[in-house]
Amino acid sequence: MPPVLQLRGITKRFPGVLANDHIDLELEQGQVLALLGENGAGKSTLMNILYGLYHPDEGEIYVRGEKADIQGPSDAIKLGIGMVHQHFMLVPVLTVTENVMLGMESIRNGIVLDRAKAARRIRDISDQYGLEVDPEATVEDLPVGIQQRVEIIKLLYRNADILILDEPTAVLTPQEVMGLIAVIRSLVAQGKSVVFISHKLKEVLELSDRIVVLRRGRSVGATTPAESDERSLASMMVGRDVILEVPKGPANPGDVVLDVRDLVVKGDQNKVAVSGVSFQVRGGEIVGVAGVQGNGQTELIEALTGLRAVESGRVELGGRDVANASPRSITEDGTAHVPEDRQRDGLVLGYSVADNLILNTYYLAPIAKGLAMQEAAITDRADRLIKEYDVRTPTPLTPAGNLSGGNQQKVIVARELSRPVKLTIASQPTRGLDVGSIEYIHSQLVKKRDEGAAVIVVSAELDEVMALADRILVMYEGRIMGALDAAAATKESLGMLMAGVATE
Amino acid sequence: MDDKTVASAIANAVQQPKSGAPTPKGQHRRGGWLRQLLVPLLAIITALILGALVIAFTDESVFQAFGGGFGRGVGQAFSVIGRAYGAFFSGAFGNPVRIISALISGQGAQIRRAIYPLMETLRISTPYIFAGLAVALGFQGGVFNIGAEGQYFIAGLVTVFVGYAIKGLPAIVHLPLALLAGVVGGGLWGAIPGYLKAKTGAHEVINTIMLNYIAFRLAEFMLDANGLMARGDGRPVSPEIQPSAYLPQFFPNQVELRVNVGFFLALAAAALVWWLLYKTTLGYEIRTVGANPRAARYAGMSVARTIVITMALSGALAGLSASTDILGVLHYMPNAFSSGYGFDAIALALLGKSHPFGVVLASLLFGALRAGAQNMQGIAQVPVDLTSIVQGLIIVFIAAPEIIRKLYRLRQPVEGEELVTVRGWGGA
Amino acid sequence: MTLIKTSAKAQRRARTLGVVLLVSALAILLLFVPGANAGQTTTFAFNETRSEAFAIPELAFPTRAGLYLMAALTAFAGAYQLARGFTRQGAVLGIVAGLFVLAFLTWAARGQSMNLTGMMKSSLLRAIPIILAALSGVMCERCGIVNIGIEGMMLSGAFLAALIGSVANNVWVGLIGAMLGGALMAALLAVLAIKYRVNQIVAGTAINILATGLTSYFSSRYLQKYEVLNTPPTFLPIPLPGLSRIPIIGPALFNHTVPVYLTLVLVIAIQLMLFYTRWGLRTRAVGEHPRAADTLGVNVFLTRYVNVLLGGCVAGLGGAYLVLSSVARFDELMTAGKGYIGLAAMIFGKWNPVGAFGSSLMFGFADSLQTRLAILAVPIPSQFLLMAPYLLTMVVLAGVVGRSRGPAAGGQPYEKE
Amino acid sequence: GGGAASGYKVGMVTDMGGIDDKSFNALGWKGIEDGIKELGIEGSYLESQQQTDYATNITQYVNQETDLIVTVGYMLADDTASFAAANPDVNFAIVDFSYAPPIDNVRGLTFATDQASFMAGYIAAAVTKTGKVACFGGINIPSVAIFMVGYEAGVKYYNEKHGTNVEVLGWDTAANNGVFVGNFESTDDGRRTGEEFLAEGADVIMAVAGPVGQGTAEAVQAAGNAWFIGVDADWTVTASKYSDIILTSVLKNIDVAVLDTIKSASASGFAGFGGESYVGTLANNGVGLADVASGAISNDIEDELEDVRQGIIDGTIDSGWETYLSNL
Ligand SMILES: Nc1ncnc2c1ncn2[C@@H]1O[C@H](COP(=O)(O)OP(=O)(O)OP(=O)(O)O)[C@@H](O)[C@H]1O
Ligand SMILES: Nc1ncnc2c1ncn2[C@@H]1O[C@H](COP(=O)(O)OP(=O)(O)OP(=O)(O)O)[C@@H](O)[C@H]1O
Ligand SMILES: [Mg+2]
Ligand SMILES: [Mg+2]
Repeated sequence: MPPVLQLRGITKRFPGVLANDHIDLELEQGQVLALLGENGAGKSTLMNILYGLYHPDEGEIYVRGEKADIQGPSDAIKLGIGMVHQHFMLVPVLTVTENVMLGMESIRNGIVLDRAKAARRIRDISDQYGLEVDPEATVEDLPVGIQQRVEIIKLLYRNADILILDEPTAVLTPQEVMGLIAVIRSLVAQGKSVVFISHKLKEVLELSDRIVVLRRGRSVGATTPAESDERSLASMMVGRDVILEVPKGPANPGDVVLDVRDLVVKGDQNKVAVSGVSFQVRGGEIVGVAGVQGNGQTELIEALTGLRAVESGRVELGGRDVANASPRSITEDGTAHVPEDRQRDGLVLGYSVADNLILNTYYLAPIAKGLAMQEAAITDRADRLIKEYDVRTPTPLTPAGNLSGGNQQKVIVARELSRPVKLTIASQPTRGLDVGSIEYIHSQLVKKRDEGAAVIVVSAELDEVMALADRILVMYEGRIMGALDAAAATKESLGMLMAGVATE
Repeated sequence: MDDKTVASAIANAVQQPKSGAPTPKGQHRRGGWLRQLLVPLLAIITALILGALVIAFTDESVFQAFGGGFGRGVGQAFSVIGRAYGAFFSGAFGNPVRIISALISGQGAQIRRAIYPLMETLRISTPYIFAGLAVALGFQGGVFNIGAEGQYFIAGLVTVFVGYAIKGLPAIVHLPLALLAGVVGGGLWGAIPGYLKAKTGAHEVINTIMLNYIAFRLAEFMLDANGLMARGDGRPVSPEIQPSAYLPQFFPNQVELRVNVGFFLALAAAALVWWLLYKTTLGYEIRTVGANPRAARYAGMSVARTIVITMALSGALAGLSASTDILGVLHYMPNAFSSGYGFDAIALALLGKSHPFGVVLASLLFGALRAGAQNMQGIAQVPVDLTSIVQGLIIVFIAAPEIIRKLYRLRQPVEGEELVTVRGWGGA
Repeated sequence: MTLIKTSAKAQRRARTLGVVLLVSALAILLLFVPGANAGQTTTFAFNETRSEAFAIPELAFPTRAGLYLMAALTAFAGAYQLARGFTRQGAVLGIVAGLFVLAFLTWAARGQSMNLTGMMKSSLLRAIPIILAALSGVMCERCGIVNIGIEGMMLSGAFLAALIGSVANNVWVGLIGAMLGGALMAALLAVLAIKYRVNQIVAGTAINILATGLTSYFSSRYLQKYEVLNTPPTFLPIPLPGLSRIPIIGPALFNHTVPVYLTLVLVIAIQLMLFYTRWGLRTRAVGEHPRAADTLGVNVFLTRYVNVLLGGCVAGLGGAYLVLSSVARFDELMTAGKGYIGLAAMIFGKWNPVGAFGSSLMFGFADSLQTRLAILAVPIPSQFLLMAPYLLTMVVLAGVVGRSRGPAAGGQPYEKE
Repeated sequence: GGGAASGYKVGMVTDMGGIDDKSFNALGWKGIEDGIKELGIEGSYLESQQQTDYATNITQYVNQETDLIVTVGYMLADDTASFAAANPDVNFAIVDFSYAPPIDNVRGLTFATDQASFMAGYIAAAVTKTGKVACFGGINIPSVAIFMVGYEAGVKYYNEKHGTNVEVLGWDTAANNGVFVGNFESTDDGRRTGEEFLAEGADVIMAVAGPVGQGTAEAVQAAGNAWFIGVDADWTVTASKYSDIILTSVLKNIDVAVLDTIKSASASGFAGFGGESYVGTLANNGVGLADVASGAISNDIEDELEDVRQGIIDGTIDSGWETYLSNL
């Protein structure tokens, strides 16, 4: 019997970019096909074409052996194709039910929405595949992990049997990843076929039946987990050898730079998000903050950087209490901050790279003399940093919005780490980035440490925390469940703490 | 090394787009400003043509002529249009032949008569420039100031008060003082919605609209026939301002040639706003808050403070449009001092793409339109309201250049940066 | 711990409410009582001249006694709130606010008489065009198209209502003409905003300027020359059998023209459609996250076109009301900024039809109140009375409503690829 | 046409209300149209949209060698004066204003409207059944207030004579305050305000707000059991569809004054009026009262009205405005 899905010579050009270059792809019934590739390799584009969001310039698509003409998502849906997009496609203010039923609403006596019916259907589906969600919940109140489930339920609700999952694990915690993998397995078990996109080689090796690697829009090879390992896959993706663990010598901690005592911070729905946290960070060490998303890490960092009010407690930076100090004074005290959401907080997408590189130093000499800003100084700095931090941008005047996510991140890293600082705070520094970029940013953080700065790294990626940190703090429900030495830490021990289980 | 080459490949590709294809979003293009001007020019011409059709097909004589045969109809239509637009252009720019001959003759009276229309255009565009700058500055800072009209009233009140109440000051002191009064008045009135937005999140669009009505009533109260600022001759108008507060006229004691130093002030203001926005730290803050308030906060800027400053500056500029009208043209302030600048200003800011120099050009255009229309009304009995029609059309065509391109079969141009305004209610 | 904190906050809020109530009681005593001297009586009338509602006697009472009573009631409410605390605090606040206004009227009408029914009625009628403007805004903005062109749409609606209504000499044809007028301008907005992805504020502004120009131009060219083109017939009030006989609210609510009833029906209808029908769900989805809707096969462009056009029709109705139900003629700029007030009402009402209705009523009431006070010769300069509604809005907005958030995709053009 | 004054150019500059304001702009233009018909002069008008347009429009006429420029409304007084000074060989006439000291080549056309509205008030007081009569204005400016002052005075005078106690809603001369809709455009405001008055029991309403009054007339017609009093022109002519509810109209014969000015100026082609200015009164028919709706008032009242008119003309009755001004 023919493959459920066949792509032949798919080509897609974007202005200035050959996103997909004659890509062939086959997906067998009941299999998991992993699609690997650097950022910008063309994975999403290819899948968007399959789902009818983009139209290919060349090439044909065959579904269950028959040539398919996919004009838009509705065609794809009719063909039983469903897609979970790299960036969630959920309407935050609507309920789970509304989000799921949107587009194929069930209707009562003629015109009235039949929410109850849809909700029932959703419950059935979640029972069947072990995807618990509350159909009445409003999506924006749900943690990403659950939102992920809603996305999958959307597919199943439409009886899709070809499932495309574009980087579904990028935002998930280890536990959630486990859960997702289990779900995918049960889906496959029930005869569905899955295309699974990820940068995380471990998952790919664990989950997939076949692996196809894209590079620069071309398919550079297919393999199976059996025939490959992380290193080989990585070099296939990047086209060169890459080092997977961070090369760093032993830390030699100096004196205390940051001293947090009994810190209490409120979250957005002004319920306490950080309740009585105390810890210290010394110069010359990297402290990793691990934890399932939404356990107070975000609020903790925002409080440390002055972006969120401190209810009570002390935050001593180099001896000075900076609790509730303004973000600016904290920055000026020598704090660098790589924010969690680069596009929302870290950049002005409409500004040129050069202008983004002075976002928090625009008022200081030599960038500004009094009220007047100094063109020359700005461009000099831009040229220097773009070279030094290897930011891939056509020109310093290119709007940051046109850079790839990874390069956007590099702009922020360049801006923050190029300043002389006592304390460096990096939240999710490599989320959604490819190995190349990850490698680079990690090395920069280590470099900062070795220069004697205190470094805090918050990440949902256990691998990252373990690879980078000298000490690891695990947060659970606004408290620090435990602090352990990176050397002593194991995935299991951390996992327990993250789940709120205190070790002895 | 390998993926360096990839990057440079992408980079090159992005830098030299294949001809015809638009470059990736937001790619800037230096030079080619002539082509940049082509579309707006065609937009204006197209609008004028449509305006002409409106004139022709609402004119009885044309219909009668059509009664006497198609040819005669068309002929009549063209003569009507010709008459109207003849009047329009001579009203906006004057009659070149006449100007030349006047200049040759070298007679003051003739020259004045000849250049009068041009001067009138400049005079009308003066307040437009200020008001347009006000809204444009707001857009840059992410606030939508529909309150220019209200700021105009308040500024007018304080300006005229300083103008007539303070006596015996030398001009070098009095005039700047009166202007300053306008700046302060407009600035404060603008700062109110700014403050409310910053502190309570109350939307500036509502508040500026509300403040327009309030300001209007306040002015009405003050200038009431027996109000606090009434002249006392039974009319609801303020006293005349002291000559020491007059903006110097280009043609002293020529009642009809009222163009004055205010025009240069407007140009200076445009230059100043440009410098402020693009060359100073404050401008950087304003634009950052406008583009991404969260990033601004992250960067240690005080969003609230910046919003208030932006609105205050915006109000101050709007205020100056009143001050120049009063100190340069009217020399007093009447009740029901309505100007309509409030909404024209939005159009001007948009036409000028929220860029100070763009605003100046747009204002000159609107000035010419109004001057021309006034003349067209007199000579060809075409209702002045035609200007609004033409203005509206111009905005449509300039905002949607694709229409023009389709119309004239132009090829897709390199995309300029998207114009800076508030999108929707922002809610920032 | 969390619980304790929040409940502590709740307690604080409750206490402030109590204090507020006491203060307003005090205000009644200090502000109004002194103004009224012992002998004076206040008379509230409830009967409309020649309405078939059962006449009920006027309510005449000694001003001071009345004021003391209201102050007492308010004070009691405050005391109870502080001692025990009401369960439904919102309602209490509403009632007491009403009491305060009543006290104000009692003071204003001291030694005179004032017709409350008439006031209710005119509040509603003054609100109608604002409601329709706000509804038009809601329709458009819920699908992500910001519409500041409402004023222009109303104006062209009014113009065509007068012209077509006069020519056809038929109110219904006039009504259709008005919707057409609104829809025409809306179509322009839709094409500019959706097809050409023009900044929607720009498009709206263009429409306002264009509509003003067109209507004024053609009215001075034709309507003024030939009166026959500007004498449309008008809808006559249709008392709802039975209901209109109910005293007080009967004449106020149930004896109106078709456009008025239509407006009230529209408020309910649009509210229900938005939240209980497929169309509503898709509209809201498109307004919040068009791409998400698109990936589920919802036609974003179609949804937006339909909504904007409907919104235009509603705005046109606003114009129709002015012409066909109120003044029976078109005049240049006759909408006099009601479109913008409607915009404010929409935001004020948090983009909900019913909310918009409420805030529009507030404008209507303030407006009618201002006239009443002037008629009662309250010693406040007319200009300040005329300002009152706008001041009130600002205060409420700053104090009570504060941040209101529109549909997330509002103002963003949608592009595929 | 083709009369003595053919080729004589008259131009009119409107105030911001626009030519169709159903008020002084419209009436001023009527005067010129009459001049065109009777004297065969050439006439045209220019609308002003802003105060700064006044001078622009006057300049246009000066440049077109216009013989007589009529400026409508006291708002144009300053510009008219300065242009009159700058162009001594051009004749000007301004409605609703007269200069003190007078300017040689400007003729001020003012109107003792209070005299006519006094009589209207008297009639209103006579016909009311509810004992409440009303009036309101557009914006509180003298040319508006003067109607209301006279109106109230008329009602008071009726009360004296008949020992009645008719109330005036909407204006209080003593307090110098009243009901104003705040504009001259929104006919809807006119209707609503009219309804407010009706609800408060008034059964005669005078609207001094240009076109806004038409909304009020609509309200009165809908109510059916009340009267409307028009101002400026005879509303049974300009708004004939309301004839059945129009009690009378307070005439402010701007057209007569303008035509009169055109005549004298065009006849004696010389520049200037020697500072002579025109004051419209009951005596010279510059102001007056339109026919009262037939059967609305008894013959006795008709006779009393005649006495009132005489009294006002020979000054034995104070129609109110002068005292009002002196009390400010
Ligand atoms: N909307 C777009 N406009 C222009 N170019 C685009 C657009 N989307 C993608 N591209 C180009 O197509 C290429 C492939 O992008 P795509 O998003 O498919 O990469 P990807 O493999 O999905 O990266 P990631 O792993 O980060 O998802 C990119 O390098 C980019 O140059
Ligand atoms: N709309 C766009 N216009 C121009 N170039 C674009 C656009 N979108 C993406 N690109 C280009 O696509 C490439 C990758 O962008 P993309 O959005 O796919 O990021 P990404 O796949 O997430 O990569 P990263 O791993 O860096 O996040 C970059 O070279 C960027 O310049
Ligand atoms: Mg992707
Ligand atoms: Mg007009």
